[in-house]
Amino acid sequence: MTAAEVIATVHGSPLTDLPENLYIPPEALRVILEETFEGPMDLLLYLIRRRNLDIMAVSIAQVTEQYLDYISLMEGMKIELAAEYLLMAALLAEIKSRLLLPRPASCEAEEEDPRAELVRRLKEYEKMKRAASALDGLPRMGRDSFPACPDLDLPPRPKVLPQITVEELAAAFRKALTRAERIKSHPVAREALSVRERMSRILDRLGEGDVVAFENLFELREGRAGVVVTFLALLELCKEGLVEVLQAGPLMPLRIQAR
Amino acid sequence: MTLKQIVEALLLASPEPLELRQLVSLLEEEGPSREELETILQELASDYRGRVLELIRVAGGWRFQLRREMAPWVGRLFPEKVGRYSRALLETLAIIAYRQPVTRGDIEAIRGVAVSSHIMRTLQDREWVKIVGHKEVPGRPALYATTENFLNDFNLQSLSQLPPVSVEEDEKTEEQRETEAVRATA
Amino acid sequence: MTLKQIVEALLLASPEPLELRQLVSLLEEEGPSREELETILQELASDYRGRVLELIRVAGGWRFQLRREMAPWVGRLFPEKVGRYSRALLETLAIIAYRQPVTRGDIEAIRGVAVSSHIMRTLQDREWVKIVGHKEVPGRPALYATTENFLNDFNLQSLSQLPPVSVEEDEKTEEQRETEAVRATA
Repeated sequence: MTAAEVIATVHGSPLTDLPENLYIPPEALRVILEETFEGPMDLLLYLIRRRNLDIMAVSIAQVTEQYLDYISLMEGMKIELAAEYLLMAALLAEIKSRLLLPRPASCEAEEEDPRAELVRRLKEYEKMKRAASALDGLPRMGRDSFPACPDLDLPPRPKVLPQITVEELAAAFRKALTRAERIKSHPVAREALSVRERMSRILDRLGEGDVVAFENLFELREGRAGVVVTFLALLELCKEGLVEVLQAGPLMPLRIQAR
Repeated sequence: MTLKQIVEALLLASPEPLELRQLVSLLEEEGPSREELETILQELASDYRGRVLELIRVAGGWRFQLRREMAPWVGRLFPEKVGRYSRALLETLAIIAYRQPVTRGDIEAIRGVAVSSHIMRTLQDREWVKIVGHKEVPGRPALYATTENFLNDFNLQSLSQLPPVSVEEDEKTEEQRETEAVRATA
Repeated sequence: MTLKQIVEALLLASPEPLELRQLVSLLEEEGPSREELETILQELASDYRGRVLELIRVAGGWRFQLRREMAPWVGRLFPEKVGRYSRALLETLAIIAYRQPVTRGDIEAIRGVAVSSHIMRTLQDREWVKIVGHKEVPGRPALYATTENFLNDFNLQSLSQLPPVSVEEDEKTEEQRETEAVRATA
């Protein structure tokens, strides 16, 4: 903006400079940019259409000038612009510089007009902008038409409960057990019960020539596994001829003694 | 648009019954009197009498309703969705079936997580599970078991018909290890 | 009940448009032919013409809806719903509708700005847009397209009914030039 430009007329006299105390907060300008334009394509299109120019006929140089002016105005006011606006500014500046550069005649045929890509994009964007407003113009459910919503008056029906098969039940149980094994913590190692060790212990007890009642050799606190180990140990001892099993008669208590 | 058409449209589109005073406030701009609206509602109700849709007066106001006679066909639009039971429920039931009688604590010990009261209630509502006694330990927790209804629903004559669930791998291994140990010493 | 009354009731009760084949399967017991149903639908549509409710055909099938002219009043029932959508959302929807299937990158290339995730989510929540696949390029970006619900909500029977976006003069010329070239070589 040049200083000579008349901004407004105040009490009949022209005003050429912004008064020092008239301050437009940069935020307000940023809002205009963000609320009015959907992005750099939209702003560019606005700059072209403002003059009723055809995209094809437009002078890129002229629009570029205006766009860059706009951006530098924003920057001058320390407005943080969305990166997309700056990207477009860079693209425009590049196109402008390429147009200014003299090109050797031989290259001219191959090199595409740098404006072509931009023009194509602008046209596509404008088409989609028009498509958007055409879509918005279609009668829309919930805005222009509404569904009928009568009460259906259906009688209540008995609830259908899910069914399970026996196989699903068995599978669930197997899964629960498998998982239980995995998640069970094993801080207590099961007492090691070896048959040989038990054989020695039994012989030790029988060592003084005592006769011990069969059932007294078992310790209930050891559980099933203990009983099994003790029994196996006794069988081993019999087999090796180290102990004798005595029974006074059928169904009488068994007694064990060392040989 | 006539006022009658507008009232008709409002009643057709409203998902809830509309009371006279709601119609008055929706049509504030048009400003009909209560009497006018009352007449219109009576007229509409008689216009629709005997048709597929009927205008009826319910507790909440006026409402268009599909005639009850249409229910057998309309019901077909909303086939019933049969839900599925959660894995948690299935496992809880399985543990009760295979290990009964069990306390909630027993079930939790196997599953490793707390048993939700919701699941226990569902199982009891379904009459698959019932409380058969209390364990004689502190707190006297309830002991759960399956019911006769459970057997009927699962086509079982007795619990012994439950499919056998194989002993776990590692338990087997342990037994085998013991047997092998005995053999080795022999 | 006549078959026509049953069809009328089904259409009035259904929350979604009903296609002819859906009606055939709902009325399997009654066993009307497709032709019979087609005739009934045409009759119903003409019976209702000019009334507050109308029977129309959209992509998903046949649907009763309140006439568009009633919107100013009916809209008062749903003050929160009669929302306006932002230009950004409409442009995004337009690009997906007219250029589908497209990636977010495609949309961004046309609009020149990043596509907000909020807009994409809104479009998907509204069931106007869905992911139909992935483009076989690095990163395999999602490809978006419009749904049947989009067509239903915009009163369209197919995408070909989307309002045409006028082709610019010079593009036409280019096409014509091509056509002419083809003719010339033929």
